[in-house]
Amino acid sequence: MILSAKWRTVLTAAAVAVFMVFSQVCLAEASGDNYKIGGIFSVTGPASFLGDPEKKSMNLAIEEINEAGGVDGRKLEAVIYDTEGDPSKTVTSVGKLINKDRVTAIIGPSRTPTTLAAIPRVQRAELPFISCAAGNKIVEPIKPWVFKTAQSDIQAVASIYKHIKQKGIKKVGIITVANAFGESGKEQLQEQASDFGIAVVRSESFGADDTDMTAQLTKIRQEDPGAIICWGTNPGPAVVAKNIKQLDIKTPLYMSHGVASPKFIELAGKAAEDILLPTGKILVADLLGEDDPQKQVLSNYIEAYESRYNETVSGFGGYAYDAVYLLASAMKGTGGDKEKIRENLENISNHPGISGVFNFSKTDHNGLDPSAFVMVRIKNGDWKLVE
Amino acid sequence: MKCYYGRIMAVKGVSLSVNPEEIVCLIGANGSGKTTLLSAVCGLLPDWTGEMEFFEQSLKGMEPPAVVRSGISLVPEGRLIFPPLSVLDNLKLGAYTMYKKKAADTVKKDLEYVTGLFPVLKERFDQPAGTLSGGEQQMLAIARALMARPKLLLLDEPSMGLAPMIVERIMEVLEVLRKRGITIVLVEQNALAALEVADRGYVFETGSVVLQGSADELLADKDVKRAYLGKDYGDFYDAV
Amino acid sequence: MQEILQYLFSGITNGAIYAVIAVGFSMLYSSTELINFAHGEFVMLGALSMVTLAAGFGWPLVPAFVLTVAAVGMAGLLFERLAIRPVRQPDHIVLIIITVGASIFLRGLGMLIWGKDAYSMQPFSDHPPIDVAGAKLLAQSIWILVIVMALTAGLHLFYRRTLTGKAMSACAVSKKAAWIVGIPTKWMVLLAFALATAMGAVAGAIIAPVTMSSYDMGTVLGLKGFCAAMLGGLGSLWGAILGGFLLGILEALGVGFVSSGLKDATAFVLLLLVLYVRPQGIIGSAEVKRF
Amino acid sequence: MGDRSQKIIYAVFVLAVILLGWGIDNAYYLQMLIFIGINTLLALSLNMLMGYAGQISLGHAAFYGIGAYVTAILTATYQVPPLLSLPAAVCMAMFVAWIVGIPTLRLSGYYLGMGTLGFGMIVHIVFREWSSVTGGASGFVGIPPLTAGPLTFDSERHYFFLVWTVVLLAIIMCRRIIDSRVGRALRAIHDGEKAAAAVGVDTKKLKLQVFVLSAGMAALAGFLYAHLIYFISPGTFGFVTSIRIVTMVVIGGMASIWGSLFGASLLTLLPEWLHAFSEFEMVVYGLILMTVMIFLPRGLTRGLLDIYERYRKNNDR
Amino acid sequence: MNATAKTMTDNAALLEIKGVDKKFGGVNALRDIGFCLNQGSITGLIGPNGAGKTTLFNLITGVFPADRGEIRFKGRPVNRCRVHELVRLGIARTFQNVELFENMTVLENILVGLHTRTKCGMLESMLRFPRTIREEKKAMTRATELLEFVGLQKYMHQRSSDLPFGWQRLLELARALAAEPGLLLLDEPAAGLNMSETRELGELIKQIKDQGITILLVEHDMSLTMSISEKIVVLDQGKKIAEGPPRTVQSDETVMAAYLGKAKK
Repeated sequence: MILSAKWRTVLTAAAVAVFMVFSQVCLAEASGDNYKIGGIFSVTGPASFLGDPEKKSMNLAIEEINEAGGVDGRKLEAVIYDTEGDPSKTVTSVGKLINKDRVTAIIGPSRTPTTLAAIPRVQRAELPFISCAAGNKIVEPIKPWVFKTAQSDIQAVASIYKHIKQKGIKKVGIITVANAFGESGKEQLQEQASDFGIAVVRSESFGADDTDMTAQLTKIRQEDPGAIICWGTNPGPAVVAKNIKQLDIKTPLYMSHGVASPKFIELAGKAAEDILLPTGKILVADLLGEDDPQKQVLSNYIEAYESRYNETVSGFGGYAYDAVYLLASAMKGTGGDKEKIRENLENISNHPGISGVFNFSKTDHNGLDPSAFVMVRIKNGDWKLVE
Repeated sequence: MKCYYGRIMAVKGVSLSVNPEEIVCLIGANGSGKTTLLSAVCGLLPDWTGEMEFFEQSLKGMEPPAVVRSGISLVPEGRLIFPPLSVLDNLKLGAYTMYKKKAADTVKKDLEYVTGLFPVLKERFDQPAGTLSGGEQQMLAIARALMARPKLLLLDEPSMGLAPMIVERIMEVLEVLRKRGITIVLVEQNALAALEVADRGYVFETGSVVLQGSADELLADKDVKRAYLGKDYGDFYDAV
Repeated sequence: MQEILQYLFSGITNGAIYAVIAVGFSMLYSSTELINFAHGEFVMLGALSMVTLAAGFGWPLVPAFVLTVAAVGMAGLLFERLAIRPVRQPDHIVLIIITVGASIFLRGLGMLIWGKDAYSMQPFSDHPPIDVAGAKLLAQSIWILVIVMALTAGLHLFYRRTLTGKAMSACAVSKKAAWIVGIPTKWMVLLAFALATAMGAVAGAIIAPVTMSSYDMGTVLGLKGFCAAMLGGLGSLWGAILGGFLLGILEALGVGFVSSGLKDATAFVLLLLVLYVRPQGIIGSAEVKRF
Repeated sequence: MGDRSQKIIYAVFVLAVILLGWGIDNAYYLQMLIFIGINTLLALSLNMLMGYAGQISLGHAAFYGIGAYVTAILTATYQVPPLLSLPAAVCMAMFVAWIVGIPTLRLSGYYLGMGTLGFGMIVHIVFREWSSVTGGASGFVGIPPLTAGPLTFDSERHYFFLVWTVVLLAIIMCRRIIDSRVGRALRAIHDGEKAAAAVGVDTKKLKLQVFVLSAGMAALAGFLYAHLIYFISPGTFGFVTSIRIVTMVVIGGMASIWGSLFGASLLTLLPEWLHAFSEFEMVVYGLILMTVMIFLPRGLTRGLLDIYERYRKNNDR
Repeated sequence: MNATAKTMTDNAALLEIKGVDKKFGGVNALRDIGFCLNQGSITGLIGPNGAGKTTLFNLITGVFPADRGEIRFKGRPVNRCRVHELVRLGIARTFQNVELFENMTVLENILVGLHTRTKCGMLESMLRFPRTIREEKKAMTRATELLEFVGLQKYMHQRSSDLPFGWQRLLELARALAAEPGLLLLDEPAAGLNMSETRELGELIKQIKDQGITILLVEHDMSLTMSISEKIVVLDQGKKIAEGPPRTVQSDETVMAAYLGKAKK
């Protein structure tokens, strides 16, 4: 009795396991004549504000390219998976893209940790990989197959410090979110401070889900800094902005490019007034002069995105949009040869994109300079360019 | 009018009946099935077979709230009062079913009546019930059961752990209650005290009734002692 | 001095919220001995419903608040009927997994209804922050405190003065004894669920103006509330209130005097200490239960 | 008892592993199987504690994380060969478990759950905040692939065999423990701590021992995870993971070794399948979890067997 | 009556209890209890409900310590010993409500009972040394012997919870014997058994005694207690009210009063 009961347990388990594996095998599709491009974004989870517009923008860019005849007459096809912002999920998704879908290149992920988790795999598979995450660790040191389109914290911090220096402020307090984005910002803020003759007098952090930051801000206020820099992504910084108004702190508040979206103004409401932040030009596209090299690309993208998805464009989708166009132009004439695509990518120069004008090289896989950022000030619930 | 308890498997096919306005006591050593029987009557034990009728209404499948509504209250073994609540609240909760019957006025009267029976309780109305002495707690438990205006009151070991004086007092109250028309079933280990107030008695041994009769008969019967203290030394194996 | 006061204000505001959430945990625990890991999600439902009704539909505050609390209470009721009562083997671990499943389900539901974005809403009143010796006290904080206190007083009265409240505490003391005197314990459990989740909804509704509400806000709040309930002593109303405030204030002081990165660690180290030294919590006296 | 049948089961298992390992060419499936293996180890480790000894832990991801971080720091920062970092990682986790276990295991029920949960949170915060050593919230980069002498486990296939060999060994070990004097005492504690003490089982010591053992196994899983992904970040070892491990054990079936395997497989693959539901994924996942627990509270393995049994009985009639 | 106890002390006392007090939240559960158990004897411990028998049982088996007084086992004070240490020393018990390991087989229950008489630790079991296998074999033989003794060898591989109640009792008894105790405490072993089962149990207890194991018996079934005990100790409301051979105790006035209540009229 006992023996057979045990046997049945094992057999049931084994049968189910085998079934599960093979049901997956059978689902594998044959690849057609199209170029398959993999996309991995954190469509759900805490970083969904990045992943969701990125996914939509990638689809948009691919549709546009296909409408225009594709790459060398071959259509592009997007295969997109959700990482949920989780490194293990990213690794499986990358594995799936490389081995099951056999894609030509991969775009994404949205966050730095997931990108770092994906890198060893794509390096080994020798596959062009364009990340949409901000962290500088991604392209520093240079890895042959890894590129990224999002502006780095380096440039964002540089823009902020340049502005602070102009104002003659010497002391800053910083408050950063306790995750990869905030930490990388914190590192850059502390590293670059001395270059601009600025001292970071107090560095605080807050949890991504915290409901109140007055304690941290009180602590910063004690040091009486000339400016407060907050580094985080929605919704935390909106709470910081509110708390600062409530504590009646008059110090100028700088935010990172992580909140460069209309959502931030909506969340922070009146508290958003007078906040300064660096952003890609997308937020202020209509304020740009006609001579700006990005003007055309930007207005096309915004119009297409808003009419296609019926929602306001976010500052983040552009990373994926740029990545698709960069990839498409690098793929021209390669016939899908990955090494050639990689070389072409490295040789791209003066490519006007959403996030800036890209100039890739052997030593620069981000291809952007500080001019990719403009400083904006929030006035009456809208963005104003700061000269 | 009669109430019957039918056969109950858990206690090995016991049948007994209780007539209105009498005090019946169930005596016997521990583990002889008395408490199990009471639990079954109150609906605490769902697993019994047989029949139980109360005023010709079957108690089958009834849960305790329904049993209480139909007029049977239990004073459980170990009293089971609510120690953190005040004495008054304990009593009011005893009248929970009365409140639900929208009989709030009668509750007030009942409250006076039971505190008349046990004047100690009135003095301690606002104290947490847990601070009462054992005897007072027992009185509270009885008073609480009375608040539901039962026609049949079941008491499980009301004398356990109490001084003889208090046991006497409680037994007196039972007699008063009987005169008020309440039928009482008393489960007791303290056989002599119980038989003194009871009209009839059943002697339990290991789950079945071994003796029954009027209280006086039982008091006189030597076998009652046997049920507690066993046969004489040595008889046991001789019988095998 | 001014800083300490400011930390205190911040701590009290957060603490009040933890307290309300903890009360929900405690209330349910005392009636059912169940820890509802989906409680934080009911807080989320409360916050997002409040935002939608008040900011989205532009309802006046009072009806929005009432409807939010009532609706979430109803959800709690449904939860008990559909997911808890049918359980065949009400083992604690099984119930925990069910509530974990419910929390994932509710979070998913929240995401479907409200999307992934965060929402904010105006404070209940547009009063500027009050200056107390240089420290700023938010008008909303006062609202929160007042509501929490009113709620506590209300609950206290409910448990002490009404028959149903007393019956509920009786159930908490001993289900068997309550059953014997004719209290329908199943209804009491249902009521406890509805009340506890309504408590969660209140917490959500009052914090919606101070913070940003999104579908995934519940997990952390739920954990903190659980922590607070444990600190004070599971199953005790005043313990939950005390635990909540204690946790909030210590967190704020932890940020002020230790490090903001270790803020959450402060809470959990404290929790471990309390568990080791006095596992029944600061106020709780109930025997430590096992699975 | 059942010694021969056990050998047959193991043989079938080995055969299945070999067949799958050689038969599957697609690295993605191998990867899924590797994850299943790692999760099986985790589920197994918690099952020893929760299913057999009856002690709940809501902070098991901490030990998983300690295993991963210790090997990451040793191999990447200090260039220690992985063969040496393995015992270090496992011992470290066991040591921490020992220290934490002494006061924590005195608790029971929700208090034990809360205690382990708090411990897990603290460890998670340490991973996040101690950035000079752990790389902080951005994670730890540059963990080398696993090498042992001439062997290098840098392909999916190699890693698959490695992980499943470890799983097989772990299963055999656990099986042996359960069928031994110690295992019987453990199960006795689960069935009734009072009675177990009354037959002379030192319940405190034994609970601590199994807690330490369980921590070691979780650390082993962490070690394998770190060298598989080459990158770790605190998020992987948080509260959500702890709960997921508990779920694997309960869904698979408590006190069932093959149930652990089954639960781990299901919970690893389920999200993959649920991708089809996209937006509804979470809702469906939550619903499945609830439904299984409501209707099959003894877990899927036992539950399905029960249903099969009932079906057979009905047909016999 | 107390004097009679002393005169009976022919053999060496295996267990001595002297002046033991225990309070629970202000209530005196036990007051100044003292008696001896002689090597190789059967002693009955009786008393009405709430007399403190269970408390005394728990004190002897180390569930909680006494507030005052001394308990000596084989001449050695065991007041502060923990439960499992006492088992190792040789005090085994059964439970009133039968506490078997329900999810384990009959055989496994006995094997757990052998816990103190076997040694293998976790590591050894994992690696399965030859010694482990030898020990396991020995344990198996011993367990089979014990099952034969109580007549359950046929049901070795059944789940213990599937056994009828009477057999569960026997199994629990066998499990306690597996610890090779010097003193065996039986908490209401006849509760829930029918007449013939009780008789068989009585025989079995006598056989156990004949193996030289001392027995302390708490039992409500007086027929059983009176027929097999050599000495009876009677407790009432936390105090010892009588001690002596069954016949003496049965006719003792105080005992009668404690059981049947005092006559009022």
